[in-house]
Amino acid sequence: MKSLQKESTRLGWAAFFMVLMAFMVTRPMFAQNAAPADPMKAIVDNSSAMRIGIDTVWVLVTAMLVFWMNAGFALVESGLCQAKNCTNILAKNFIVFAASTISFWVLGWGLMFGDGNGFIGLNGLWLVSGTDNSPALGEAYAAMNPFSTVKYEGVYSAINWTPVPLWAKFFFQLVFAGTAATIVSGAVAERIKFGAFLIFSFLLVAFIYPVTGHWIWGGGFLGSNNFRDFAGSSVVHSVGGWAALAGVIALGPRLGKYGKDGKINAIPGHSMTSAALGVLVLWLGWFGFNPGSTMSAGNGTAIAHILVNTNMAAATGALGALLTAWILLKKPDLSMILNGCLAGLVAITAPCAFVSIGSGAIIGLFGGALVVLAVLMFDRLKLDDPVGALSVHLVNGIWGTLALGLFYDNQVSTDIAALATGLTRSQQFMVQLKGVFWVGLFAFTASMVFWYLLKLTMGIRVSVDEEMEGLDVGEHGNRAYPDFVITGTTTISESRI
Amino acid sequence: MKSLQKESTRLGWAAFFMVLMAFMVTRPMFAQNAAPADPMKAIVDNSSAMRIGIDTVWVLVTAMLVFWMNAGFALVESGLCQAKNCTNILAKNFIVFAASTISFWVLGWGLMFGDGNGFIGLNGLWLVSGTDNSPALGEAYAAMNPFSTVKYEGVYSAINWTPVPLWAKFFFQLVFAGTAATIVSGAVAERIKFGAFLIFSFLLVAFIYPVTGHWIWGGGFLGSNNFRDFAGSSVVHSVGGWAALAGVIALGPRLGKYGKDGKINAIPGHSMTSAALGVLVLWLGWFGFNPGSTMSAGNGTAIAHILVNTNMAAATGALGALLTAWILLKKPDLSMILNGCLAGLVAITAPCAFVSIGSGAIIGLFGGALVVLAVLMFDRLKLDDPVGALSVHLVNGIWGTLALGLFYDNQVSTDIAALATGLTRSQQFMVQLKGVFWVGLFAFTASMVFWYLLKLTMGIRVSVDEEMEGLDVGEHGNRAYPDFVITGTTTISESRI
Amino acid sequence: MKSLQKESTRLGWAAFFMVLMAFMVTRPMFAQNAAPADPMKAIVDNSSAMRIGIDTVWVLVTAMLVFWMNAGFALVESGLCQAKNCTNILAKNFIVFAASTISFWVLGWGLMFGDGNGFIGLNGLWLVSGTDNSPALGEAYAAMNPFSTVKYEGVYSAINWTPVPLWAKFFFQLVFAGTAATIVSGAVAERIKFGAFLIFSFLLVAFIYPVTGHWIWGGGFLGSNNFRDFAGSSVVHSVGGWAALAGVIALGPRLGKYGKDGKINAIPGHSMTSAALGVLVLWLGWFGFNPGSTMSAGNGTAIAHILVNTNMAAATGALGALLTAWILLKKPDLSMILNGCLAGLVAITAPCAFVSIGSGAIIGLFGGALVVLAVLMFDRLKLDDPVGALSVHLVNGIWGTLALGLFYDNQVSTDIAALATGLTRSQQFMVQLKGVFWVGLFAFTASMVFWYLLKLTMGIRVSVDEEMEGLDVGEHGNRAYPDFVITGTTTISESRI
Amino acid sequence: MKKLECIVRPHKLEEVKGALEALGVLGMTVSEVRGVGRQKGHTEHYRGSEYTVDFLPKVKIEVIIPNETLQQAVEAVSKAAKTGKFGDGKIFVFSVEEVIRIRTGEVGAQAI
Amino acid sequence: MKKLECIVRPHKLEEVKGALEALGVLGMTVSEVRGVGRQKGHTEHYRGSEYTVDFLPKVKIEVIIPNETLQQAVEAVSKAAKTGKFGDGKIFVFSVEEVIRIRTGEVGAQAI
Amino acid sequence: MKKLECIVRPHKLEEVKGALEALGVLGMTVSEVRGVGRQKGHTEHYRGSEYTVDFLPKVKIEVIIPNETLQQAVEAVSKAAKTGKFGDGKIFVFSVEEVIRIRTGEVGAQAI
Ligand SMILES: Nc1ncnc2c1ncn2[C@@H]1O[C@H](COP(=O)(O)OP(=O)(O)O)[C@@H](O)[C@H]1O
Ligand SMILES: Nc1ncnc2c1ncn2[C@@H]1O[C@H](COP(=O)(O)OP(=O)(O)O)[C@@H](O)[C@H]1O
Ligand SMILES: Nc1ncnc2c1ncn2[C@@H]1O[C@H](COP(=O)(O)OP(=O)(O)O)[C@@H](O)[C@H]1O
Repeated sequence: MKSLQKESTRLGWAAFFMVLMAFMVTRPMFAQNAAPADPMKAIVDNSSAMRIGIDTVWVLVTAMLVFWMNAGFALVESGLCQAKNCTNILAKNFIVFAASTISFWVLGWGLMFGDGNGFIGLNGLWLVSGTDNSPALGEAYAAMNPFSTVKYEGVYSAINWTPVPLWAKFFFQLVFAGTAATIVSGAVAERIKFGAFLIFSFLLVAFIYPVTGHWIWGGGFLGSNNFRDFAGSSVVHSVGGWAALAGVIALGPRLGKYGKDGKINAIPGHSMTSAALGVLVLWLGWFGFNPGSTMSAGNGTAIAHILVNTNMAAATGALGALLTAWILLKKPDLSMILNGCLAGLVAITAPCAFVSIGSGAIIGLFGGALVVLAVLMFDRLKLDDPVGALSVHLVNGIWGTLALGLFYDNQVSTDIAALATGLTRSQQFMVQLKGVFWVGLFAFTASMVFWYLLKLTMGIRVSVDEEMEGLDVGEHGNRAYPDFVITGTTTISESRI
Repeated sequence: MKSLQKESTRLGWAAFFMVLMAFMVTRPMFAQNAAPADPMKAIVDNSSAMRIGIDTVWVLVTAMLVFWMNAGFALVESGLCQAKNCTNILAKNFIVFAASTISFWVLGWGLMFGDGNGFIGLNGLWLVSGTDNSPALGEAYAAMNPFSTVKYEGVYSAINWTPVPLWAKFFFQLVFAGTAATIVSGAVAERIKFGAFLIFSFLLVAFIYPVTGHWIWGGGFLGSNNFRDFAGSSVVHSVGGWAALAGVIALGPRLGKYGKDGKINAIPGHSMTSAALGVLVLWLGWFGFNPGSTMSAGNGTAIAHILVNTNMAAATGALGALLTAWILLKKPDLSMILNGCLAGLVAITAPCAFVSIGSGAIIGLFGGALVVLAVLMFDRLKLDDPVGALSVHLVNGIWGTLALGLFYDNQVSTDIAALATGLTRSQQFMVQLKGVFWVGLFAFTASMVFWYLLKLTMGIRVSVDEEMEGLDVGEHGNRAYPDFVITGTTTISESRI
Repeated sequence: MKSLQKESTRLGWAAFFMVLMAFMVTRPMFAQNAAPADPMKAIVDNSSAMRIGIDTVWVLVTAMLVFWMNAGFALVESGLCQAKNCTNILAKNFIVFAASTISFWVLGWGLMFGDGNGFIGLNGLWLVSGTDNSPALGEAYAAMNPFSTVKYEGVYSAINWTPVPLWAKFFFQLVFAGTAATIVSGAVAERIKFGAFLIFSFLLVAFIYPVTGHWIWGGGFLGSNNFRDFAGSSVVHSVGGWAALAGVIALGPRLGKYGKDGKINAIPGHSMTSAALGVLVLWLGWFGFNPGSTMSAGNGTAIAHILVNTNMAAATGALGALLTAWILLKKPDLSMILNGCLAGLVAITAPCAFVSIGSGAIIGLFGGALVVLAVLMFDRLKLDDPVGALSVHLVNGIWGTLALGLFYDNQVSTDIAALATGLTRSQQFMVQLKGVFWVGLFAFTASMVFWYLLKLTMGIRVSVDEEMEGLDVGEHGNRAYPDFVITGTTTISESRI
Repeated sequence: MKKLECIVRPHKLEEVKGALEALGVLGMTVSEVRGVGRQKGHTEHYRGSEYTVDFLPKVKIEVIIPNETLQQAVEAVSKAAKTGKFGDGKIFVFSVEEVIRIRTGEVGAQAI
Repeated sequence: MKKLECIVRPHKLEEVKGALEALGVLGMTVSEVRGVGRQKGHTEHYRGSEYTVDFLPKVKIEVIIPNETLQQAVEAVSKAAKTGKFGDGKIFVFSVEEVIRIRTGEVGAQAI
Repeated sequence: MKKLECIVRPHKLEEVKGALEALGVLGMTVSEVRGVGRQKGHTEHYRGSEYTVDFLPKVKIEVIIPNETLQQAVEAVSKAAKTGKFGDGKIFVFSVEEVIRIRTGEVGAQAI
């Protein structure tokens, strides 16, 4: 029985894997007296496995935090919209990550990270099926080291600098792609057809996002020309923002948002609890977004610096918006404080590893002020964005990308990002500006094309009646809060239209 | 003063422990010139401590994520029930983990992991007080390695394959036990007495869960006979599901759910915000549930594979339910999409380390479709399950356990789970089928006995008046939302009863 | 093209840093055949980097969990207050961490951890700009080891026992400081001016918190005299509690809370969903709070013990309050169960690394009972604390600090905290008692001074009309739930005043 | 024409509606109200303070009917809403001077 | 004095208010109600069970006016609230015996 | 019998209730309404757009009383609800044709 049990032990519970690993790793240690062939090699292998183990834990945990941002976006966006559209927004934000998963798996990843030309990836295109020799132990690791002369055997060489397993790389990149898609959701809320949004999300993650992603992170022409974007102010946020802007234009404003007389009507969000909780989720998620983009724990220095910079910009962003709103709008509007925090976070995303903590504080502060002005501006332009996605992601995505140039610090860039360009601030700024231009041109144009194709084929906007009654019933047959008495003001007054 | 301060330094802040550890670990390094007795041994010890350190961090962080699932269950279940019962459901879901903690500490752990026979654990039964030589450093670690000849000195040998400290093992297993208990809560919601639920939870975690757990993970007869369940489709979800099914039968349906005329009445949940946020929490938590079940970070390969499989099945589960609901019910019901995501997650829980990513996608997709059909079926059977717990956990727990056989991949099972059986798919399927049978037989029967004992003694169902008025006031004297005007429809119409 | 791509690879994606690190670390491994100067040194350096890497990951992840507690406090506090003040509470809880970030960066950190005298820090006071040789690799690490003779070159010697980078230390300490500030928010809710609260928060984190913090954790006179507080029952919770008590006294009770006739009126919280979710968030966050206070993963033993102790006290705290409320108040009030859980957590915060798991269970149980009695008591004393912050943080902060003495276990203190004092329980109790006294004296007095200064200058309480109408509109111009019909009872009846 | 204001228990709403529809009454208007009366409120606890909830949830059904249906309607509602326990509610009858159907502009009994 | 009870579509509230204000009516009282009538409710799905929502959201506007404004007011409301589709709602007219303004104690038409 | 519809400030609800109970009135029905009137609404901001909240929260208390209590009741409510500032509200008095107590079937003053 005892032996059966020993046997069952190994079988019964899953991580027998670990035992094997441990065995492989630790055997030489305990076999010391058994005179191992090369104790030194055993120790080195052991170390390599641990190094990759630590790095994978870091990459996966931070990726989970970024995944968690889906909850943040769902809450912020639904909270800042009306109760009658809440189910619809939640459904959109929920399904968008599922769609992104399929889309990025099937094609997006290959297009972004596959070896190819300066514009798109061409190898290992479908289903992440290309060769990659990660997780890299021993010699294979050396092969992934650019200083090494050992040849890397794989088709995703643009991301071979991190030793973590291929699926860890995939998941980390997937959650970023999902973020870009989810940004669109808020800007087009309260009027878009569920089906149309779903299809656009598939297209965005399969085509648009990976292409500009390839330019910057996948070995393309921007990254090779000194353009820098640490964790995606441009790659993720601006791209999402441009796609959202195209959607806002294609859809037009919500009924009643801009009165016949040109008046801008407020359509208050239905739950500040949702909105505030959502932003706290996002703030937390960003601690995965930026520090995780090292894709290695290293010796802790870089991740700690990046984390503090991220937090600093979030704090000053919130305070910047608080002050701006207090002065301009007389009272500190909570939704503006929340947007300000996100603005700071978006803005620091590109430069977090290239600038000092003090600069981070300034970048965030400015971002917070900017977001309030941008919200006012978009409303003046009659671009109806219920949740402020354009002001947060597009405007501050650009601001962050440029701020990297304005506050560029060669010492930090060497120590923390290890991607120093050696340029002066004004030179770096010009490089960044060009990158902003190319990314914007492609992302906006491509999105516009997709939106109009959808508009012409299936239609992208719900009927007037459905919009007035709320998309929850129209699109899903569900209501978000059937037990509560909802005021009639959530139904748009026709006099406003 | 200076010395006082040096002194106070060590005392003032807590982790002096770390210094000691660091000392032990690093001393030989810096003492090199001081000619240490055996520098090699020092390095090996150092490595062992780090290996266990990494693994413990991984185990604890993933366990925290599983703990976090309590929030997910609380939100999903309360969101899918009526506002008038919300406090009660929150209270149940909150207290159930506290109860599980005590229950699993006092007896459950020992029964599950104590050395014993093929059916129950017998050693170290009470209060986790048995010997265990974890965390295993140096020789002791070798002792926990099944390939080693050094003898393991302890009474929890079924879980000696992971080197992490005993309390880390305990906590990780505890959060799983808590999950099983929390599953019941949703199915019996809106009519069960608070006290009866509390006592059943104690019993479930003290007796029922650990017994089948012992069979599969604790050295019992199922695990030793090639039955495989990586992270608990059967051990956790089916067992919770069977206990829930017994509860649903013992309680009967909610008033008004099934009309006199046989009509199935909809009783909509009161907050889609809660429900959607809850499922996002659970999705995140599952990244602890499955990848954490390696109980070691290893070299990252296994945890990355498992994580991606988990996410893939969640995504295809959501999409599967979306499509099924869209076709069958005409509109994409959000609550079904949410259930579909959970279905995919439950389904992939057993096979995540035994099947390829492509198979994971199919398993999830099918689970998502299945859950919609199961919800419809249980309603036809007049088994009233307000939140779909049976469809999600029981049906998909079984589906996942069987899918492991249907999609069994020996290569993946070797590389990722390291628990390959070498069987063919059809052989493995038959083994799984038998396991499903035994687990179901025991868990359902034992639960039924407990429910009826409670029914006969203290009663398990609240009075009709209390059910109509809502359990919040009846059981707790609190209302969940006293400031909001609640519609009368949350009070069941008598005409329906 | 190929070479361009190789080039772009390194540039395109950010963590080139990692490559460098990896290079530094791994080079000696692969250069073996190239006869490295000293392979042993390479391995040791490699190990040091990994050790610090693991520890930094642990410190940052646990710090993120503590950051996440901001969401918990926001939810608990807003949930236990009225709908008409919800935006205001969310805004306060949101901005308080932003304010703390600035405040602790500019001055708080230096005052707390700068080398100085027994009362305050004096070096490296401003902007965390003092020297520190962390992250400590190789020799520098030895220098941070108190047993080493190598001299530590820095000004934050009180926290030089952990090898993690300075910014990681800063962030971990910052989230603790933020917690202290957020405690105040709940107690003063529903009547305080937004601006006054904001300024008080700045002052608390810049002055009051760091001073007592210095006494205990920063090399000051309490820590050097055997006073022990592992993770801050006193440093964080009591200090927050004293500041809150001063605020409650300075403000007076909410209108209508205590009737003219001396009757204590209930003012129910507006969302049990928020409150329950909030406490689950806090419970999770505490797994960062206590186990993270090791500031090192070590070999896993300490963090696992502390985690289980933390969870145990949370569970018994919830059960203790459940039973007490059930007996005293006839029904198990959910808000009391929630407070009970928090009480257990606060109580175990100081002793978690100094007492056995069994003691932890008792400490929590007692804390849970205590909190119910304390809530009743404060109401009898007409100290109006809408959310129970005084009962949770102040009363249980004191109880936890004293419990460390009552249940002191020298073995656990050596193995887990590594901060054994060698005193008997009654001796340790007396030491703790004195600490409680000094901390209370300073924190309460200083807070009182600040509150009265604010009261005399800008005023701290909103007008009667604003309080009746709700602070959401008065302070922010926003309402939290504009789409829902809110009952008139949320507006205080004048007859009660 | 008469207006009936029926204050009934919330869970009786569908039965009352059914009873009225059985009489051929096609329209009615419902709202959530809170009532005080002989039915005692209950005492709830919140954090140790007892408080009485005097205002109990009721549903108000407003229905305009032609004079001739009055008796029947009152009986139908009474029957459907009755449980025999305190708090069953009341029916108040008012006289309506005019009814206008907005859609068509019809007035009087036509418009009901 | 007369009381108008106007049951209208929620999104017509502001227009009706505007129309009344244009007549010089300064005050009114509004509440959320749910209406049954010729306008068919819609069928919603929840987890596979179909259910009909008969009670559609409407807004009730109560306004007291002097006798002489009655005709105008009815017309104004009718015009503002009309879409021509089922469910536009009704106006019910009642006679008011007395009106008291609490602030001043004024009574009658003065107090409106 | 008379019906009083009292539109008052929400925070006056309990006082008005107390005043009526002091007169021996046992029952009443309350609902949440929103009122427009001489009391100016306030301007709120949301994301930079100003919007006026005209509809201010009020409570409507409906109470049926015997004819003879009318004067007293009006005075009691007026006194309890008065603050002297704009927005104190109104009392509207209607005549009730019949009252039926559903529980017992009693009618008329008996049933109140
Ligand atoms: N005088 C009244 N005026 C207005 N509404 C009343 C009056 N009396 C009772 N009601 C309404 O009728 C409901 C039931 O009355 P109650 O006295 O509790 O029971 P019963 O009708 O069985 O005597 C109350 O909750 C209240 O809404
Ligand atoms: N007899 C009635 N008594 C009270 N309210 C009514 C009555 N008939 C209709 N209503 C109200 O008027 C609304 C509109 O009526 P409906 O019959 O749907 O459309 P229409 O007014 O266009 O004929 C209903 O939703 C209901 O609130
Ligand atoms: N003509 C009216 N018809 C119906 N309700 C009215 C009318 N005038 C006022 N009210 C109600 O009375 C409330 C108070 O009226 P208002 O004119 O603001 O103050 P006051 O009563 O002090 O003159 C309003 O908010 C509204 O609910």
